[in-house]
This record gives sequence, C-alpha cells and structure tokens, in this order.
Amino acid sequence: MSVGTAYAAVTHEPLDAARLLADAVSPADGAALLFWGVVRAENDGREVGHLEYSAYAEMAERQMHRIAEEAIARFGTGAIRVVHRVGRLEVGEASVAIVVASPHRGEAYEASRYVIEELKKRVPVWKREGYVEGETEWVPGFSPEAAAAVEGGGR
Amino acid sequence: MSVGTAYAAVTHEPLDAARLLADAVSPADGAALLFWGVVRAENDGREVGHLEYSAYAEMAERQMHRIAEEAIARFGTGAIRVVHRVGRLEVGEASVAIVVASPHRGEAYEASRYVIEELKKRVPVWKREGYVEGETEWVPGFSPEAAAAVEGGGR
Amino acid sequence: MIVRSLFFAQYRDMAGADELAVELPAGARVADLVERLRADRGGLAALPASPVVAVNMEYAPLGTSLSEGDEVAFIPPVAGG
Amino acid sequence: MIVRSLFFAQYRDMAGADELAVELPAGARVADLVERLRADRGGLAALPASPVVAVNMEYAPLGTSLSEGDEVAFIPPVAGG
Repeated sequence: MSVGTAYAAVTHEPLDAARLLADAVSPADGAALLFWGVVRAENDGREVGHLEYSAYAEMAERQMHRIAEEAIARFGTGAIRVVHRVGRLEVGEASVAIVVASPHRGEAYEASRYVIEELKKRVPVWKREGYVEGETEWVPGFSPEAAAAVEGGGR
Repeated sequence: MSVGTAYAAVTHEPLDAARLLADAVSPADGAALLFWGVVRAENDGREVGHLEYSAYAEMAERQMHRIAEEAIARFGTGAIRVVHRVGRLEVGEASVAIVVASPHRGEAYEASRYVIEELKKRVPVWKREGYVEGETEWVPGFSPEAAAAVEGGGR
Repeated sequence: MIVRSLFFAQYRDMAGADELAVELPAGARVADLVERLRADRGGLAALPASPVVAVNMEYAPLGTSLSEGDEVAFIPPVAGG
Repeated sequence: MIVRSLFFAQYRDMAGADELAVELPAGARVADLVERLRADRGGLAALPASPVVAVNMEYAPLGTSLSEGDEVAFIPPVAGG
C-alpha cells in the first residue's frame, strides 16, 4: 500500500490541470485521475450565464484536506490534491479539480469518486447562479450532518 | 441523453492535459474526467528507466475511436477523446490520456473506466521496458479475442 | 464572554453582515447563541431553529459548550463542486 | 494473389521485418498464410499456430478468406495504456 500525501486549497485563480497532475504524480504511480468540475450552461431548465462561488475558505481547506487523507487511507492511493475555485466563473470554467495519483488505476477511480461525493456533502462552499435573464439565486445544496461529519472526520 | 463526439489519435508528441480538457468540454457538460496513464519506475520488482511504446497506429486509432463511440452510446456522455503516445517515454511521462466530458459525473466515471479497460484489451499497442540495469523486454499483454472484438465492434 | 458568529451565503444575506460579535453568559451553548440571534436581529429571525454550525471550523452539535473567542459559523446547505 | 503481412513487437523481432509480401493461391484463408509463414521463414517458425490477426485493420478469425491486396497484421498480446 502506497502512502500518498494530501493537499487542499481554495483559490481565486483559474485551475491549472497540467500543474496539478505534475505535482501529484510520483515515480511509483502508474495512473492519475483528474476530476474537473465545470460550470454548465443550464440548470433545472434555466439558462445559466455565470456562477458566483463563495467559501468558508479556511474550514473548506481543512475539510478537503481531511477528505483527501481519508481517501488515501481507505483506498491506498498515492497523492491526492483538491483545489476549489471561488469568485465569478463563466460557463465552461472549472470550479473544482481533484487529482488522485495511484500505482494502480482501480483505487484511483474509487478514491476520486469518494472525494467528490464527500466534498459535495461536507465542504462549506456555496454558489449563486446568475441567469441569462438577469436574476441570481443560491443553488440548493446538501445540509451537512454534524454528527456524521464528526464521525467521518474521526476515521 | 447527450450525444458527444468521439476522437482518437496516436501521437509521438507529449500529451497536453489542458488542451484535451478544453477540446472535450461543451457548455452542456458539468464535469470532465481525465485518465492519465504514466510510466512507473517499477514493474514486477524490476526498476524501469523508460518505456518504448509502439503501435499499429491506424488500426489503434480506429479501435480507440470505436471504443469511445461505444462508451458514449452506452453511458450517454458528452465528448470522449482518447490519445495514445508512442516512442520513448521516461518515468512519469504520460502514455495515454482519456477525457470524458459529461453533463453528470456518474456517467463520466463509468465511461472512463470502460474506455481504459477496453483499450487495454483491444487496442494494438505494445511496450518494451528498458530496465535501469540495461536490458529491454516486451511487456506481457492481453491477447485480443478475435470473436469478442468483432462482436464488440458491432454494438 | 464574547463569541464570533460567521454567516455565509443565504445566512449572510439574512444577517446583512459576514460576522457579528455576540456576548453570551459563561457556560452558554450553541443553542443559546442560535436563540439569541433569532430573537435579536430582524433578518436572522429567519435562521432555522436547528441550523448546521461549525465551532472553530469543525461541525458541532447544538449542545456544544462555547468558550470566550470561539468562532461559530452558520453553514447553510453546501453546494461545492 | 499477393497479401501484405505486417508484424509488430515480438512478431516483428521474429520476422526481422515490419512487412512481407506473400503470394498465395486464390481462395486462401488466413490459416493458409500462417502455415506458409511458419514453414518458410526461420524466425517466423516461432509464430503461434493460432495467432491473433487483423485483416484490413479488423480482428478476424483464421478462417477468413483473403483477397488480393489485403493487409494481414499479426498482433501479439497488446499492452497499451
């Protein structure tokens, strides 16, 4: 079993896929999997022009780091890097990037999926949709379960 | 269900993750998943210095294109791009990149996994390992099943 | 004692501020802070009776005891990714 | 008729060439080409009796009939990715 390191950040800068891959992959790895979340032009039937992401940045970094560590321990992958962007994003821009490097690919798929699902449940990030017709609206999200999150964090 | 397009290529050039993502993602997509296969420093206990990839390039492109089309039809994803590099690759360099763009992430994970597993079974690419101690050796692979491949191609 | 209350997204819109310093009696719990905010402030009357909170950046139940200088964040449903 | 035989990886090492043009009687099948190669050539004697082949870039069974100008590729176990 490999022992990768976890890295997490919240940033205003555009995400750099090549850089994230280069920083994650070590000589022991045979594969890396990059999850690249992007802003869609449509949500629930409404035409989206842009999204405004905001975060409780310090807590979000701490939560993402913990989720990455959980995934490394659980699936035995190499390094995992999670970066969430905040601020105004246009359609097609990346909001989140998750790189999982791994000696073997099966573990990379499982770990990647784990990180994005947990991120969506537990990480304090919010988004407001700006519709093409002019309004904005907070996007409904997941309500983190205090007890479950504390338990998950203790694993 | 989305109708993405398939693209496949064999190239001598280094793979460009950012370019592949940009070319795959359309405004309908909410996520893209990039599988990034890299040369490991070790295989079956021997220390690897580099790999030499070769391909039956025209047939490999045709097979990869077909696998991408199968995945789009089967999982309803957006565009899928598959690029395999050939020639001499050093440890840490990427040999294969698979980008699956998709309105929803679940389908992207399934399609990505399908493409890499089928690629390893059916696409005429070979690699010779160059060991640090100096020898080279063909890496044992999968024997494509003529009947199964023909059936798969007809889907 | 004084605790810092942080508000995000919809809750920030309700509070009309990112942050409020709230004075509470010693031994107060998160639930007491919630009650105070819902009673005191016009906008925060709309805060749920049992909101999700984080104390010092960890999710915490409403029964959690607070200490001087604690940072209590009110976390509306999250929508990252 | 003449068919083109292509060799890759280990099979290329055996053949000592990327490609050989082989003359076969009309109506010959892939199996006939395999038999001919295994009999004719020093290195290709080591070719498996039932190798995986592609005819005109599609995997094809050994019973496949060949035509003038067909491209028959001998495909050792593949190791892409």
